[in-house]
Amino acid sequence: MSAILQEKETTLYLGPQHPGITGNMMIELKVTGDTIRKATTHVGYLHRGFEKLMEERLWMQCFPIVCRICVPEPDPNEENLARAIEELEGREVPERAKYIRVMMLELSRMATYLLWMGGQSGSAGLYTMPQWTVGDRDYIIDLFEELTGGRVYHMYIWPGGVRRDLPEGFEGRVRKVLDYLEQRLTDYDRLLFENAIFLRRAQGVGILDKDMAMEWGVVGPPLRGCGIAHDVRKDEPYEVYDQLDWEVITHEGSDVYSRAMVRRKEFEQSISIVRQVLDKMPSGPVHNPGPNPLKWRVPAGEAYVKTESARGEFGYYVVSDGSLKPRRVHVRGPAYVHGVSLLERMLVGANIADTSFIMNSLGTCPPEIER
Amino acid sequence: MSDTLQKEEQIKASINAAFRSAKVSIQRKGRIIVEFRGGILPAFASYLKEYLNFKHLSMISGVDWPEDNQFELVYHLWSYEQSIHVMVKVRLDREAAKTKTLTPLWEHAETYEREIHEMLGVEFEGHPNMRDFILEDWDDLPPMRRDFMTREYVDEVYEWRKGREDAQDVRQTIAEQYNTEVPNFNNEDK
Amino acid sequence: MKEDWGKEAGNIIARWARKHSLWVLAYGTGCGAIEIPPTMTSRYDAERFGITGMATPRQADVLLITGYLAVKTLKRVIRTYEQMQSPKYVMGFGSCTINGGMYWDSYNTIKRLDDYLPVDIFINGCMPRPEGVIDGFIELQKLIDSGQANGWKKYQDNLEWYRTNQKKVIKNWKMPDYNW
Amino acid sequence: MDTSFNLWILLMPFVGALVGLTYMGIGRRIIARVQHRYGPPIFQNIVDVLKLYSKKTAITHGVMFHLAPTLAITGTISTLMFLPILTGPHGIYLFSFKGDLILLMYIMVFGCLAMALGAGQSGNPNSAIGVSRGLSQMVGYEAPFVIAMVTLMVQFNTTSVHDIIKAQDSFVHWNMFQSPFAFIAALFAFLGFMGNKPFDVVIAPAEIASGPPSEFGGKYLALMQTNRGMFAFVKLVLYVDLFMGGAANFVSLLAKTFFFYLIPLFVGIVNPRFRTEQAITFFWKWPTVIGLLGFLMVIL
Repeated sequence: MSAILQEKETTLYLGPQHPGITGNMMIELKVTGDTIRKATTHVGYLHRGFEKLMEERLWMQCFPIVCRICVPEPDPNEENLARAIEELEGREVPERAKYIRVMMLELSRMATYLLWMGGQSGSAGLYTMPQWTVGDRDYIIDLFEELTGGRVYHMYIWPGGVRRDLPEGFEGRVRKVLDYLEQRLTDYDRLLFENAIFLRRAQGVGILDKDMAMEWGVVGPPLRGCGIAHDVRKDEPYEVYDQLDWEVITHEGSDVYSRAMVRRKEFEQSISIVRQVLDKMPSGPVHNPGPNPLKWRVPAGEAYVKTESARGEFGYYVVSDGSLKPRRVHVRGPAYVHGVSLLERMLVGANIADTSFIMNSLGTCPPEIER
Repeated sequence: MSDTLQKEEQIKASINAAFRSAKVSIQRKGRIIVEFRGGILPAFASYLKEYLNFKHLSMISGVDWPEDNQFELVYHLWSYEQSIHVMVKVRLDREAAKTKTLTPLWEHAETYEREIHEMLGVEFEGHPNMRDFILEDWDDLPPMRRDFMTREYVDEVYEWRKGREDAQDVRQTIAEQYNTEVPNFNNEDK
Repeated sequence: MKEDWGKEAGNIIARWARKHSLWVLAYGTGCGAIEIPPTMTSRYDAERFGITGMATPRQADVLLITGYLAVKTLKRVIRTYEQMQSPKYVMGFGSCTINGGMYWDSYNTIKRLDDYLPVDIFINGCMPRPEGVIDGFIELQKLIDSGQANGWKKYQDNLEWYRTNQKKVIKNWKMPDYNW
Repeated sequence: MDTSFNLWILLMPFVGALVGLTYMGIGRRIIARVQHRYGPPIFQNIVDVLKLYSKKTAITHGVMFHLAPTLAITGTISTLMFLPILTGPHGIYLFSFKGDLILLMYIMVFGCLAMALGAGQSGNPNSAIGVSRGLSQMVGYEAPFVIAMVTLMVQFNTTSVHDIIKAQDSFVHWNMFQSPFAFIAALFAFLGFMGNKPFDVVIAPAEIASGPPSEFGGKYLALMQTNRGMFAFVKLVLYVDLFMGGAANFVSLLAKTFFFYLIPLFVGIVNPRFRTEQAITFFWKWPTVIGLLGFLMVIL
């Protein structure tokens, strides 16, 4: 039976309804036996026309929209748009607000990594891990909810600072969650990162060549998983990242395992960054108010800002013509390259069983590809 | 100020020396804007990539300027070594928007160009694979053009639910549909 | 008379079993899909109520429309829905399925889900919390118990109307015909 | 041919299915506890099957597709019929006879093959890939299983399950302890049989939807789930008969089978799945070597 299938080329549609696909997209695979010969991605199932909608909205009304661009990790989007507007306006941000922003970004990075750990191990069939990590992620989500009122979408970072100050005793609760997560990491290590079968499945699978990674514009953990130390937080420090003590984490190997290890170590590092932020946080105002949002005109000009999200560089190109509404907001999600052209290339020659494994390790996120 | 912008000035000088038609301006530290008018874009891009080490193509944006009757394509390039971001702007005629593809230089430019083709209607000569990207069976104006009115399109194609346009309570409509009472969401009567 | 009694007993058992075993199709159609993992995993644990994910439409009972539907997805969703075996239920999740939500003027998303598919229950919110989702499931169980969750019958009876609506937004209608 | 014999023949498939499905429900509950949650009610799987029977079913893919679940369940019931369930004074032997071990080894595969044929006709590529994976993996775990069986046959010089049970008259004479190498080899094969992680390549959801049953829904799936429960029971009873000296009453049967059910369950909770070729290599390496070692010890 398998000998017959070896010779015949089958077309296999993974998605859009398929449990192995991260989100709503489709990969059309040409398969002989268990080996993939050709992969074609089809995206657009989540297209909402955000960039068009933003041209129809006031500047302030754009904030509820941008956070919906990347569903698992909305904060880098808000941060990007807020920073772009600040750059255009030349508005100052209070020091305390900068620290709170870094804390938000790092907490959201941790939440995303927890979700990713679940996805990566779920795609390999280890269902205990998602149950643990997604459950633990809810502790971070609870912090978000207390601070911002929203579980998933926060709309917390806005031009000139953040929406509200930390509530009473919030710092202590953050520290408690950090301690808990740090202690849980040993469990995760024993269950996933040191699991013999996981190592066997992950090592040597989904190799991304070093030169190719540079050439193709790969960003984030996949790039650092090739041993190349690039991180927007170091290359072009924003907020207060240059005043904190941390290193860019890299891992040699270029395979699924090294990407997993980069993420795992960055998770640990994020805990330490949040702790530093809490230690150093100054007091003072958290918002530098601007004009009435209904009559708010942003000076004409353009700005490109970027933020390191959990999956890599998030870039926003914002053009203003001096009117009440943005002229153009163009979003570059990290998955834009990872999810379409790079994935098509990397899947060739891979085993069908590894498709969703590789997808997860690249951090493909369809909503930010099509927006 | 001058010594902090040293790298930027150097790049500006070398671009000006090689390509006369490029107008270079420094926006701020780490941001250079190049307005490229006329000449061959792939040659300029490969110059930036090979000689000035702008290896990373971040994205290609398309901006519509109907008042000038032009499209503006913005190529965002990033140099890992120098931490500088260059925006190369190319203006195209809105009626016959056509330019050369950059896929020989960056293979992943393919997706960006496909998107711009679909969203603005710009033709890319020599693009290997110009199939549908995001939209399916789209036969209206390309949606990212300024003269495409999304409100009018929506009014024409989709049905509004009663309550959206006349400020009626949506719960009322749903309750009527199911022949049930409107659920009470106030906790006052408890 | 006796036959009726047997049929009635069978119906009661069937309704009871359907109510306590809701298999949800694993299809994240929109951004609401991000609240499904918390609902299914250890904190909220929807499996307590017999709610589990299923990989293929043939085996699923509940089609959860998690948020807005782009026209391109709508086509696939209709096809998925028609592959499911009756009785089947559709759950509209989030405000975007009710009236377009915050995508009310987007050219690519549908505004009213119940024009295209028979929706048995809506959960409002953007996005609904996991508690809200579970509450929606419990409401659905009540509807099944009282025999009101018969959207699939409505779809079969008013197929013409639904098809007209569907074809209005899906320009290239190339889909196989199904017999139920 | 007395009445109790006839009664047991009628009842046994239902008992088997109920016990198997309940074990699965308990298994889901145990898994849930490991995963820090409550989990479904114990009888959830039975409710699921009832619901599936109550569904309207309209899927057409050809004759073999319709027949497959029925054939599979026939295969399982016939396997069950040749299996001694209880021993001792109130034994339930059903149709077991001399030489039944070879017959069992043969007809146990029958259900899987019927499923393979049906899934192959469903036209879904996921099913086809699942079937080819299943057959490849079967090649893997059949090797240690057959070696273990042959070892037992040579050791007791019989091909009757009944005789093997009789030889294990006391706790210390259980084959678990008497021929540990064969037991270990058979245990690894058992992990493959049960299709739990790390050997669930056949139904791997993240890779090939749900594998061979992708196109089966409604009543077909109900039959298949019943079959799955019953088949789990058959395998458990066979292993109890072969390695734990059978059971004299239902309480000890349930205790012993549940012990065997827990082994693949606990392995499955903490491990991801192998790829197909990794699974086959795994089976052909250690379990086969250990099995051969045991075989050599018996011969020499």
